Amino acid sequence: MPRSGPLDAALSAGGLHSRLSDAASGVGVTLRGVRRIYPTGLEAVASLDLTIEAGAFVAFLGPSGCGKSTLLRLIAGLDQPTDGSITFSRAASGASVAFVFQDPHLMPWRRVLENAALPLELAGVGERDRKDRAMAALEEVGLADAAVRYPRELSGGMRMRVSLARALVTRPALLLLDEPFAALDELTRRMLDDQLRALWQKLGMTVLFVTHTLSEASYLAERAIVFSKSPARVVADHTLALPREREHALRSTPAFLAEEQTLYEALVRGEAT
Amino acid sequence: MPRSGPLDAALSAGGLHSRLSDAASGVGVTLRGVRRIYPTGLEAVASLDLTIEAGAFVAFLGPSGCGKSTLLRLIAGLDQPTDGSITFSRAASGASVAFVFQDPHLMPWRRVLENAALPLELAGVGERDRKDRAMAALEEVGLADAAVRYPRELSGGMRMRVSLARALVTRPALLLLDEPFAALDELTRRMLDDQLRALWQKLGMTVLFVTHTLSEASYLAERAIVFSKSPARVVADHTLALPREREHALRSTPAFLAEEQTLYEALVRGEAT
Amino acid sequence: MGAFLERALPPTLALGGFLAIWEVLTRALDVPAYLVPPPSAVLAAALQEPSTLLVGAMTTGRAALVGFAFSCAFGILAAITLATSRRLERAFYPYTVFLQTVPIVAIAPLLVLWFGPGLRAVAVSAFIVSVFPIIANTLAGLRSVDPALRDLFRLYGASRLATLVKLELPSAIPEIVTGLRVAAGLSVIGTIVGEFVAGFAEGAPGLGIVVLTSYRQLRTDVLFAAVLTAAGLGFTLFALVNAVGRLLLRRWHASELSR
Amino acid sequence: MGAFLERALPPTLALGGFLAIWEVLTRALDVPAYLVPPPSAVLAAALQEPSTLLVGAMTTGRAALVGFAFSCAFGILAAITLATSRRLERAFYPYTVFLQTVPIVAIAPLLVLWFGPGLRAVAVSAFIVSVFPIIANTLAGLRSVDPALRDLFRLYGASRLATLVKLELPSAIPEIVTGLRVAAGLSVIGTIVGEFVAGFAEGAPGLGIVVLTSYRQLRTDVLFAAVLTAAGLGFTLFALVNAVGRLLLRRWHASELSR
Amino acid sequence: ACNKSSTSTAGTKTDTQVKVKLQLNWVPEPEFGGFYAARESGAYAKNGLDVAIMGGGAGVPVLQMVAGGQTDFGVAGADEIIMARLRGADVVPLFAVYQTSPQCLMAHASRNAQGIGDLLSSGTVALEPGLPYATYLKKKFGFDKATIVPYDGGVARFLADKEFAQQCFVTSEPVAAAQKGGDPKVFLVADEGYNPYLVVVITRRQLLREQPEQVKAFVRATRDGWKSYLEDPAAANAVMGKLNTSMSAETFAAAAAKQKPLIENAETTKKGLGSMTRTRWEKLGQQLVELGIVPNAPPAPDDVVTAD
Ligand SMILES: Nc1ncnc2c1ncn2[C@@H]1O[C@H](COP(=O)(O)OP(=O)(O)OP(=O)(O)O)[C@@H](O)[C@H]1O
Ligand SMILES: Nc1ncnc2c1ncn2[C@@H]1O[C@H](COP(=O)(O)OP(=O)(O)OP(=O)(O)O)[C@@H](O)[C@H]1O
Ligand SMILES: [Mg+2]
Ligand SMILES: [Mg+2]
Repeated sequence: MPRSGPLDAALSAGGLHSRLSDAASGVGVTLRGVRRIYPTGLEAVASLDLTIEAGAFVAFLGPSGCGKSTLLRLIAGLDQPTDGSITFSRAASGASVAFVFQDPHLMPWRRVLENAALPLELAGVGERDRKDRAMAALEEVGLADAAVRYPRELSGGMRMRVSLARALVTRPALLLLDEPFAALDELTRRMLDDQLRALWQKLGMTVLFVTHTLSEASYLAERAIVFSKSPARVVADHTLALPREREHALRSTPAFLAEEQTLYEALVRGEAT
Repeated sequence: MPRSGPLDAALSAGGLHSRLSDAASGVGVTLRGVRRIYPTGLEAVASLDLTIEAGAFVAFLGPSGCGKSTLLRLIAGLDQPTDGSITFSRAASGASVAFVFQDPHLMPWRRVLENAALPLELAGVGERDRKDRAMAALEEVGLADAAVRYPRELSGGMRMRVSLARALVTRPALLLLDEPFAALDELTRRMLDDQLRALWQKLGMTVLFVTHTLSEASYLAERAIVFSKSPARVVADHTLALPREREHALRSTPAFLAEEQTLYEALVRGEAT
Repeated sequence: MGAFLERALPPTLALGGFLAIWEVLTRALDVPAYLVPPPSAVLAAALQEPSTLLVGAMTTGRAALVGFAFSCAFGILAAITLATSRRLERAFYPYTVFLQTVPIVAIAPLLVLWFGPGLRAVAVSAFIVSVFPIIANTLAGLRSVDPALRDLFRLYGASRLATLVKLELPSAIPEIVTGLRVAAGLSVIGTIVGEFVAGFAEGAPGLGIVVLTSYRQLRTDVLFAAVLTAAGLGFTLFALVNAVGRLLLRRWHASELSR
Repeated sequence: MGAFLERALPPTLALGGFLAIWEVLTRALDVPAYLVPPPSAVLAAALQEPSTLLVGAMTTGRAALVGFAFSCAFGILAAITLATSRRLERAFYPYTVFLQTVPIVAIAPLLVLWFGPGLRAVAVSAFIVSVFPIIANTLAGLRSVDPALRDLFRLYGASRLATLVKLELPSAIPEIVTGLRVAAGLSVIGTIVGEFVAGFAEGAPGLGIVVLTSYRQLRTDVLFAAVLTAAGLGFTLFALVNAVGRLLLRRWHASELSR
Repeated sequence: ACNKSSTSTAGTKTDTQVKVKLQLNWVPEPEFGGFYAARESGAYAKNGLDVAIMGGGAGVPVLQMVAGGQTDFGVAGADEIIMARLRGADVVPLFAVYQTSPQCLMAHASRNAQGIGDLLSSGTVALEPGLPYATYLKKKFGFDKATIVPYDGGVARFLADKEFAQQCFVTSEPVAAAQKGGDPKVFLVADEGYNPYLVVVITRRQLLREQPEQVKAFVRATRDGWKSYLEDPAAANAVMGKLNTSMSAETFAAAAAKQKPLIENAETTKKGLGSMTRTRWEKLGQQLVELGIVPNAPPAPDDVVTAD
């Protein structure tokens, strides 16, 4: 049984700005021949074709520097492909996108609560309402106590969790996560794994997340895509044969360990090419 | 058999500045009643007693925000304890300390090579020599190709590796690592795990490292200390009953899994209190 | 109390030391008083005509404040406008240097004709002299925003105004405060120069007039007293800016953290 | 070529547009030429006496450059000294504002007596007027260094000098460049004001002398030509600073990246 | 005429009084004493005028303001007036306070200079660039033997350097230098042949044409004011001293005494204070042409208001 926490409650509490409220289900993404060559001449992504259905939960894996963050930025529209096209199943402008960067990137002059409330603020949600929701999101990532602190008074993992709360506080149709849990301890991480999956099951948004932890990829995602060394090409595109409802006990089942092994082997292959 | 890479070769190539050259073996650290209360009133570390022998390899584990980074900064002398004392087995000033922060903190105006060479430069090592060594260190972390790039042209994991190369380029008597591998993929991480342990076996420096990955803690360290929720108190101080020579096959042995489980349980206990 | 002392003691000691050296030097070297009077003579002159200096400080201070306020408002607005596009910046930013290089005396006739003599022309002079550092610093600040935060705002479809108010301006505050620090002193000198050429309407003469007339009559003690009073106005504005800066940056910016 | 156009076109268009509007306005509103001459008249005046302006620009330009160079050197050094301790900063920083508020005319006799009339006194005037923004900006820059990098340098036992040269100065470059931008124009006006009171009236008179002469003789067209030539000097210095800034920051600083 | 209703007494203002503005080009000092005296003694009021006397700084564009109608009356030097008229400002001179220009050069008595020529033959001379009389002296004596520096407005350098000479106003710098122990010897530029009227009251031609009576009344009252100021400057000095607190009462008195012979001479005893002659205007115009300051002399103001 997926846990259902206060974040979930907050998100379903309705009353979000109209631009966001129709985003309850996910958005599909199609990449055709996408390349990205940086001004320095470096090819970070090489002619990539990829179709992601609306409501998918996809993990991206690959060696450090292979182009995962670049790809996420391209999909979010924060960067433009040098070649190729990226299309969405419905108008991306109407759908809301949330992004957790690899680094927290909080606003140092705002307290934690105000940082987490930013997307709601930008969407025009009233002050009371957005404070309540931001507080709920902070509670969910275990930071209710730190709501009035400034980012510089937080630990590294806490900052990353604020950044996560900031992404989850809206009801995004497309959620892009760049190693959101890397700086977190095992327990916090497992708690958030469950939160995230429960949220996804409830709202059906599309989730694309980068992770380096094989077990996390297997536990969370429905589909895992493994990239080669830079420039990113797909080495493996693997649909995980695991039940929809997942609990921690699953981690020690042979089926789970087999999936982990599959991913590991794909990684090794990608490194070798 | 521990691998022996170019970094290792570079470090043993002698000729380092005199301030560094006597640092071949580790330094012991003793903490007595150490507390740290931040100006905001938050108690990050509560009356900690800890003895770390010279040449120890210790892993610090604990929930996010429990005070691990604070502790490392206190030991490095970058922060002063509110109460208590920290003493070293030999003059800490004579011994060299290296620190890998939780975030890379590179100098954006310097190329990667010049970033990695910084500690040598500050120790007065000649230009040719320090470039060679920095290059060797970069090779070891897999970034020889990126030597002439600027930090902003790197991926998150690459930046962290530059920061690691910068710490390893000297021959520190005390090496403090704050989640150095969190942003790295499984393969790179395993490679660096082996490098680090080989280096330690060769040079005998004291290594204190913070990690959230239980398997990494078990694989790398001789001793693991698990902290409670903030403020940091010791929940478990565990010497790992594993052979001195470690290979990846070890990871799937029952002894290893048992150690992992022990640490996990300690974490759970620390979270509960 | 201790914190206040810690803050107030060093500048007081520095001032005391400086005055002492000045006094001793002028006496020891027998410097003619019409060239550099000893501080005691300056003080005596100031005490002899307290009302001249007081009235001067009031008049000059008011004009400087008005000019400074306009500089702040216009300078920040101009920088915001220039920051909206690289092309706009390239087209107009270089010409704002003109404000810095134009001698007030050369445009004094226009100032007086357009704004009328007295306070208004003088305040405009203060404005012209002090606005550029605010533009330059604000622009630099707006340009230095963390690109990832900019991306985030774009992602959430933030309007131009929201980006400005919630992202760009707050993160430019350190630079803006630096610009204001520079502008504080400049607005005082701009006022004084303005008074030189356009300053005397009926009644209360500003420090610029006191400087000029005492200069002409070689009343160097009064001259120094007036110049120091002007410096005092500059300090006051500067201290005001510093206080505001500390208030705004205390909790989050490196430049104010280690205090 | 395209890049050059992209860089040069906007300011050229802006200038052209501005001149056109100015020309049309003065003609349409029948503004008396002794007040604001149309640009065509200014150009005619400039062409009539090209050597006056050229010589003026050379004399003024040289003094401005010397003053600017001293400002850079002294300003950065002063900021470095002040940055060594909070107490030092508190003791002396406020008084540097004095440099901003002192009217050059009030200290002209001292300048001339101490430095001799002509280039030296004039360059000192340029220095006094332009040094404060460099101090203020450099200090702000030095204070904003990433604290973690500071820790790193401390850890590696970096000397004060090494920390300064390898950490603090490089990371303060963006702010220093902003300070230099402001100082560029100020050094030109400082020169001109210096020439008003301490330049040589004969020989190769600077633009300040040209401004005064034409002002006295109500030759507004020549006056405008001289003022615009001074602005041209200001632009040139400003452009120089920008080029240096771009060169230094191009590869790593947000303010220059999105160009 | 408008001065028929001379029922109004000193200082009182009635509805019938016309409000006019007089713009000065410097702060209240004895050179403007007569204007304040006219106001204080009620001379303006008696002539049906309510005059606001506006002090000014060195850069107040009096000529432009008069020409543009921002003020009704103003003061300027005769050479400035010629230049302005030539450049299109239609102003007319009404009343010249200084018959002899107080512009002078001063040198240390120790130098034993016998005239401006001696003084320009060595040392340093401070002269304001662009002043017509400086150009005149350059033409007459040449500037190649002395070092010419800009006049900075003060006398500090004069006192510090025995070889230093500078331009001055008879009523101002020499007084200050003497007070500080200097021994200045003063040479009037007028004695060298360049003698423009100074502190000349001007108005714009349009006003003169439309309100001749008002202009005449202003001139008449101004003359009365100056008459009384020359007799006893104390009251007006006290008023000006309040406005210009940076100048001491003694300095006011000393300067007022010094300027008296420059304002009153044989000519004015005959024709009245402030009167001007065509010949002098024409001569000045000719001089400016010869100096190359103006391309051609404008006709001498034909409508100079002379004494009734
Ligand atoms: N400069 C500071 N001022 C105030 N509080 C601080 C400061 N730095 C850290 N803290 C607080 O001290 C506590 C310990 O922080 P620390 O960074 O040591 O945690 P950590 O164990 O390293 O966590 P993580 O695993 O998330 O990095 C946290 O609650 C944090 O919010
Ligand atoms: N702004 C840039 N300019 C030039 N090259 C860049 C830039 N950003 C990234 N790169 C390069 O592009 C490649 C891909 O970078 P990217 O950040 O996408 O990697 P990643 O897969 O996210 O790696 P990591 O797991 O380490 O975060 C890297 O080689 C990196 O050096
Ligand atoms: Mg990445
Ligand atoms: Mg930490």
